[in-house]
Amino acid sequence: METLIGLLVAAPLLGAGILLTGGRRLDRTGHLIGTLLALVSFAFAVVLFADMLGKDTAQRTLTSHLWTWVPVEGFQAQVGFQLDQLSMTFVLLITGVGSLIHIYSIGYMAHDERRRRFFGYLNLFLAAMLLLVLADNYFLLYAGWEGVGLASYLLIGFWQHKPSAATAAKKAFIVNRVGDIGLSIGIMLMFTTFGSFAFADVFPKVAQASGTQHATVTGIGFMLLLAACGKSAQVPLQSWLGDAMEGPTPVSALIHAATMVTAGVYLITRSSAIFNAAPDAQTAVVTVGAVTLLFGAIVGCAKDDIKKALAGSTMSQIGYMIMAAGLGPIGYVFAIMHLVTHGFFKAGLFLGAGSVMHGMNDEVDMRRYGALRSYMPITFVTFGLGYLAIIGFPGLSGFFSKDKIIEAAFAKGGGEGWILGSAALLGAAITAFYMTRVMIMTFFGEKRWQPDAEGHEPHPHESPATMTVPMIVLAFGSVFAGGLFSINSAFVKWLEPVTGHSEGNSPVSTATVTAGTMVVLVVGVALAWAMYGRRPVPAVAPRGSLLTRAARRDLLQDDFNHVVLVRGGEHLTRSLVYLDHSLVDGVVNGTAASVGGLSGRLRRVQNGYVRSYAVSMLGGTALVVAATLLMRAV
Amino acid sequence: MSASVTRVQGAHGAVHGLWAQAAAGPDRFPTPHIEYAQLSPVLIVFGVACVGILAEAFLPRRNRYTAQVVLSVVGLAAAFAAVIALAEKGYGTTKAHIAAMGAVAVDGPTLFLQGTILLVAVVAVLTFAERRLDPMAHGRHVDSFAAQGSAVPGSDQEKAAVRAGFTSTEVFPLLLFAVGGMLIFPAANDLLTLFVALEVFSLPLYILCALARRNRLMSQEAAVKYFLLGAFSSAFLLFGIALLYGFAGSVSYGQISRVIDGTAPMTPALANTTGNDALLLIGLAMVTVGLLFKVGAVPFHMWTPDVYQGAPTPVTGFMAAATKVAAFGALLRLLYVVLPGLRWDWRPVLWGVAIATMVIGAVIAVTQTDVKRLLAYSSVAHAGFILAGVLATSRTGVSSVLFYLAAYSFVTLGAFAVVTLVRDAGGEATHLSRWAGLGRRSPLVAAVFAVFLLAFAGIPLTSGFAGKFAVFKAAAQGGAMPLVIVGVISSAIAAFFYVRVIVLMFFSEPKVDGPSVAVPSPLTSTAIAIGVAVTLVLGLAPQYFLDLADKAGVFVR
Amino acid sequence: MSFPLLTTTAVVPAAGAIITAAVPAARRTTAKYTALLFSLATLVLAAVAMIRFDPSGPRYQLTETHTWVKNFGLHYDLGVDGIAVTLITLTALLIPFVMLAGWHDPDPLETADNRRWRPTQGFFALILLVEAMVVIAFEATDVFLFYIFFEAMLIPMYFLIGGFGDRAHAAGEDEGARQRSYAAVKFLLYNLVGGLIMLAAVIGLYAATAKQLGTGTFSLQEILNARAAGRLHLATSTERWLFLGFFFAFAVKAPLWPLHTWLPNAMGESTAPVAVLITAVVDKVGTFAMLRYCLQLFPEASKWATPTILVLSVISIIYGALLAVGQRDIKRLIAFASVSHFGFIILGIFAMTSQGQSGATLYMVNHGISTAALMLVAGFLITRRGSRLIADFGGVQKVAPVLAGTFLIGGLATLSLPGLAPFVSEFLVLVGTFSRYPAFGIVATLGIVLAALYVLVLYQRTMTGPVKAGIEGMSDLKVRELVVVAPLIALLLFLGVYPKPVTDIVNPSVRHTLSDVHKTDPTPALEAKK
Amino acid sequence: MNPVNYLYLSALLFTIGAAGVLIRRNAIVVFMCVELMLNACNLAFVTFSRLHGNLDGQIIAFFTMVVAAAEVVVGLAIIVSIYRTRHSASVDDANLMKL
Repeated sequence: METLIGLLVAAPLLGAGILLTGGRRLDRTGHLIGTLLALVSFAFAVVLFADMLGKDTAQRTLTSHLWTWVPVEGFQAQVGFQLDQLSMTFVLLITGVGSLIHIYSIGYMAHDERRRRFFGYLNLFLAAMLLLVLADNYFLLYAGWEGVGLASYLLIGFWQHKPSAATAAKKAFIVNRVGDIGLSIGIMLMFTTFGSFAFADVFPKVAQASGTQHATVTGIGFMLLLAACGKSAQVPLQSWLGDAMEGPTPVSALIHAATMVTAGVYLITRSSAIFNAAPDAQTAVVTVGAVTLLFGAIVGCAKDDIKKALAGSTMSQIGYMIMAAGLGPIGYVFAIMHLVTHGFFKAGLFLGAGSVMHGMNDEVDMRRYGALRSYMPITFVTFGLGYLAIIGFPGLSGFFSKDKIIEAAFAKGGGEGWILGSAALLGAAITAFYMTRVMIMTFFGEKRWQPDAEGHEPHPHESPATMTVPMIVLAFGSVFAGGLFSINSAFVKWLEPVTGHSEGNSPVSTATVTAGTMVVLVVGVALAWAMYGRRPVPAVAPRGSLLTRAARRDLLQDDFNHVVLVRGGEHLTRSLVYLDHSLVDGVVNGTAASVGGLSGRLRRVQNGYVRSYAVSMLGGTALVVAATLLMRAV
Repeated sequence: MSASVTRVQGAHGAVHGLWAQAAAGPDRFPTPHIEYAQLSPVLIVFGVACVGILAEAFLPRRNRYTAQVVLSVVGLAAAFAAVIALAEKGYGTTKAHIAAMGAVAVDGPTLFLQGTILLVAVVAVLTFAERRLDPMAHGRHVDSFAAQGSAVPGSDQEKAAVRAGFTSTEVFPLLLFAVGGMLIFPAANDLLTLFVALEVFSLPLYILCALARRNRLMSQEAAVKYFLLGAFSSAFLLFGIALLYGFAGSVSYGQISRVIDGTAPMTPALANTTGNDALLLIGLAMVTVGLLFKVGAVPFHMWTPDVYQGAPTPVTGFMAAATKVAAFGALLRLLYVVLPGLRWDWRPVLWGVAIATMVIGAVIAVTQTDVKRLLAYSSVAHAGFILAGVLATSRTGVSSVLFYLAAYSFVTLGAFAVVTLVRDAGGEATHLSRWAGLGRRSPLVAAVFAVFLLAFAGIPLTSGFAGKFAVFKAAAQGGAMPLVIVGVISSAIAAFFYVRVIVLMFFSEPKVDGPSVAVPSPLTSTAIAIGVAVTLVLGLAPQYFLDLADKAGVFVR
Repeated sequence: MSFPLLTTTAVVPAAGAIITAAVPAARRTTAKYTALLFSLATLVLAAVAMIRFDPSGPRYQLTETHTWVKNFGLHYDLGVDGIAVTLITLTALLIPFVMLAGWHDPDPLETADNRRWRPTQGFFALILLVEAMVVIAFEATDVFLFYIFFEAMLIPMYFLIGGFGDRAHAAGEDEGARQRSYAAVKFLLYNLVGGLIMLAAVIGLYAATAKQLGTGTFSLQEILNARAAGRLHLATSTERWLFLGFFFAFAVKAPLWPLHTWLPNAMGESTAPVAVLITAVVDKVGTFAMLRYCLQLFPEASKWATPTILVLSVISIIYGALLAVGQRDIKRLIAFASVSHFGFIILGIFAMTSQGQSGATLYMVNHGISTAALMLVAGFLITRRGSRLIADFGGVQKVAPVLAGTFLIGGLATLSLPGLAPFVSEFLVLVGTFSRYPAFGIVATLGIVLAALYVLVLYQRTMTGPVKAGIEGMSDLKVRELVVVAPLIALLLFLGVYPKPVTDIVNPSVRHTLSDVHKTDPTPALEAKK
Repeated sequence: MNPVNYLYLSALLFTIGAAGVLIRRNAIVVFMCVELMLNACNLAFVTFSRLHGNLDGQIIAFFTMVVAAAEVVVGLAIIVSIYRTRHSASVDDANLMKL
């Protein structure tokens, strides 16, 4: 079994290797190889899952040590895996959804001559992501962490000929790097405090931490949060996610909805021991989560680009998860649960969006959609189910997972609990609003289609089976997953041994919360219907209120970055280049020049006249004589 | 007193006897006792020189060249053999003593320097004798010396001389006389001998400078400048000698140092002069000045660039190498044998001179545009480095200076020999701009010159580095670390202009009408080859020569 | 007297240089293959040395001792510790690739008319000469012996930069020539000044030893033993002055801010292979010497200077990265990236922790390989386009995907992505620094963001976007070029996931060095408490 | 009278000679001034020899004269040759080489 864990990672890695070095001869078969290896990896995952279910709770954690990576005295980095319920959940999600999206891409990328490379990157991503969730120490996790960053970079910028794509990819990687600083400093702190960064060593030792080390632990918490913000597009490092939609839609579905962006949630949940010991860090986490869930939702309302709207929603949903994770034992389980259900329905929604674009000559502006339900029924249905799930329609996945989080937020207790709870509720309302908006603008109302750049009239049509099947599967997931998990709280029992769980004491009863969510849901939907359903949607966006305009521009946060960081940076570098030339180099060249000048001046003494030479000799003699006498005098 | 004086007086002690005889009868007329064997190198050289003069007088013109070349080479070789023999006999170390009744010291430094000078001279003779470089005049190969020194440049007389195929073969005897003087100079053990030796090697050099075949105006100008300034400086030297004589009542090194140390038997006369340190110090200063002029130390260096540039390049090479060796030898002996007691007086002054020499030499060289002037200034800078070694005032100091002189002189000879090869219509093309792209046209010559430049710059694995390290090491151990620092900085400045030449030769495109590199006869080739060989050998395996210099590092008193 | 392996390792390339230079002008190709052959032979020898080196054995192994110049206290003492043997292997490894990459560099200099002018022979001979001198410098265990070759290697490098410079110059051939010789002179003078100041210190060291030991010596062993036995003790001020003299030379060579300005010129004006030779091989001697000589000879002074040096190296890291971002010229960009990386190396050395120093050593190796990969591919790119300006490129990945791919991997290595070798060393340096000087560690960590910035900006501007004019016809990598790049990339991957072989060899030597400076790793706060 | 006065005189002569070298243009005259300096030295030698009561100084004076004579020979030769070339014996005309 242990070896199987390794193979789990190895399979997609092998695929990436083959596809990226294979060359043109693999162009025709490449996508199949990639998909196959993804499925293989999924198969392994299922086997391991079955095996794990077979064991009783205590023995469920599997570990396998492969080799010593970096051994330098105290610093002993191992390459070792640890498969417990938490990682298992992720492994299933990653390989499952991953495989589906591989299949989907076969159809979606059918006409791209670089499809082989695309699948190579997808496999690379799977490998890295699996490494991330299977690592048994932070250092290896860091490797996976950056690995998914690379894969995401490659996939966002897959259509490199589009400058916008290239820029978006670069932006994503660099913003993530900022987060990575957090992770690496966190690891360094662990090393200097506990002398190790392996989960098995660190978590027990956190408990022993005392005195000033509490501050250190809090510091570690903050650093990990920074990392999570980067990877999971949380405020203030969320700016890259919107642009990341430049990538092919399957990428958005897999990486920027279902899996990679949730790595932050994984990190925090995995580090529960640390966060439990650092209340301040937890407060920071919930704050970030709450802010982001509103931020994302608001942004989602204003976007006309279907993918960007969904991206906003992703941001917001992950906000929920982060907040939940920040709540501590009350929330971990639900964070992960929401993560999984979100994985299903958000992937489904994205694939749906992809299918729509597929039918509409890659048009992304929802104002140019409309009335598509009859043209692409399957897409409509699956997308619709995803929609119902995300807004938390009773009985569907989102309903279970999200309500739990809202409850947990209240359960936090005190003013904090109230604030968080109401924020979560407000978020739910806005979610209902913007998702309904997307739904209506895309599938209802009248046609607002327009010919694309080459003037082709769009001929919307249902997508091929390779694309629809995964959508259907995901739709099933989005409908039933939540229910299944909640049957006598199976999911809680499943994860509890890893993350721990406590009910907390909610000031408001479950029923009240559910009622509240229902209310806000109805309000949100109704409002959206009133704005977009009843009257026709203008094909060009109205100027809109100040807030709308701000929201369209990601609440100006991007502009801030641009002005402060990008422009400022450019000025800094330009002036430094100038300084390096004129000052640092100038000093040296100046010295050289002055020596030259001195030389030129001294030369003139050598004027060619014997008598002046004689003068210098006589003068010299006088000097020497005088000096000699002086030496005796003093 | 008279007895003691008689004992220590030199060749002229005899005459002192004359004076004494007034008091006591003529029976006490001591015959001067000369150790001919130990003076043999000098005697051989002078002998051969005289023979050379006779050859000039009596041999038919067509045979003179061959005869002179053979004579000089053989004579110098013989002299060198004599030096070796003396060294073998141990005159350099154990049997070192003062010969010729106190006039000449035969000891380690003497023999080492005499050997060096003789080798340098041999190589110089080869370059003197080169006859392939200039285009043939009237079907005859001609060397780089004027057909007839007395003929006015461009006059019919000169044309006639050229047509008649005159050549000034007298340069060889002149060279030999100069060498003779140089052999005595570092060996001189009393101030008179010092002065005479100085003149003996200077006068022929003055004439040699005037004898260039091309650019005769510059050549004559060089001669005039060299002569007038030389005479001027020797006047200082002489006055200094006079004062020292006045102080010590003798010109013998040994006696003077004894008087300085106060170990000499007092006489009333001495008593009232020794009290007067002004005599001593001024004398010391002026004698030193005379020698510093010869080594070309700042501020007595101003003749060097002009003379080096104007003189016929083979002569320049010889002067630059041999004069420095001889003069530094003399300076060393003066400072270490006569004036050790006054170390605290002359050291600070020479510190100043050394620093000025190193820095100013290097700095002025930076903007030079003529190869020969460039090398002249670099030789000034090097004089400064050597002075740093002199200032170590220790045995290692002496030996390091000896080694440096040997290393430096061959690099210099080689460099100037290469300069003679690069020619255009107007003779040697010494302006740097003409050297552009030489590395492309004739890589070998350029490479060789580059080696010499790197040696000058003191890059490791060349003799220049070994020498520089030796003197700086000695200086540092002698507590002159500041000198080392200054030396290091100025060698950095110096490196700049050596590098500039290399850049010019290798990295810039050749000029269309650029100079051609003349294919030399075996003579010059040999000279250059020797230069390269010595540069590399002293750079890679200096141990043997260091030992030699080390053994030779002791002055006899 | 066992077989003098180390001498042979240095002599073989030297001999190769002479033989290559002797090949007649007409037989250019012969010369090339001769040189390549000798470089490979050297690689074999180096590998043998690496294998024969026993990490658990004595500190210096394969030693050879002879007196060279007694009067100078100069010994021909050779011996390698783990660090040296690793770097020798790196050097020997890179040279063949450098040669292959520069296979056609001297061709434009060939002139039919002049038989004595043999640039090709010269080019390859010079490369071998540099290799020989670098190897000796790594092998030397005598301060003076090291100094001699540290200094001498400048000359062949100087000719390589000035004589075989990059012809792809925007400002025309004449301006190019001017720039080239300026760069060459700048390179030489900077390093020469550094070297001469070091010479003063070397002489000072001799004077000191001569005064206290009777006979002056430069043998590292003798000096260390004497100090251990208490027979040699440098006065604090003396030690500091000598340290500064040595360190200055190494800091110029390394180069450390603000002595770095020669590097961008040198690397910018020379062809890519020569640039690799500079930054990946020759400059390593500087950082190596800090580790070997500054710390061992002047432990106290090293500790005294540490804060200043750390500040300077952190400045180098950030400053170099920022300037890299601001560059318009591909090669200058890589040069400034190197400045930043050397900052990391020096930071690691003077953090005085085993992670820091092992990391630094590893960093030297990895930086060598990664820069080689990046720079050589950049060179292929530049020769194809005939320009070094980033602005002249765009959309290359469309026409030359393999080239673009390799370039990207090189770049990712430069920004030290996990899985590629440089990540390991960079993290080691950072953690090593952090564990003793957290502030410096954190500031240095910012460097990784900037690294991402300059690498990705470079990649985006050159490789992505619509195909620029002048790029359309660009050919993808040829076999020879693949042969150059592929092994390097493979090596990057291997050392990225399994650096243990190297660390095992390096760690013991680092332990020795640390014991020289009487430093031990800070214990984790938790253990410290208990 | 006190022989020291002769020393003052010789010093004076030496200085006059030196000054002459510096201010006179005609090469011959300059050279004559040098000769004057040499003779000043001779005077000093003779005086000192008198002071010390040994003859060395006087002998040296003879040597000096010989050397001076030799110098005259060489010097005049050179000066004359350059005069014939340039038709001027001014040392200031001879500055082809400078800087």
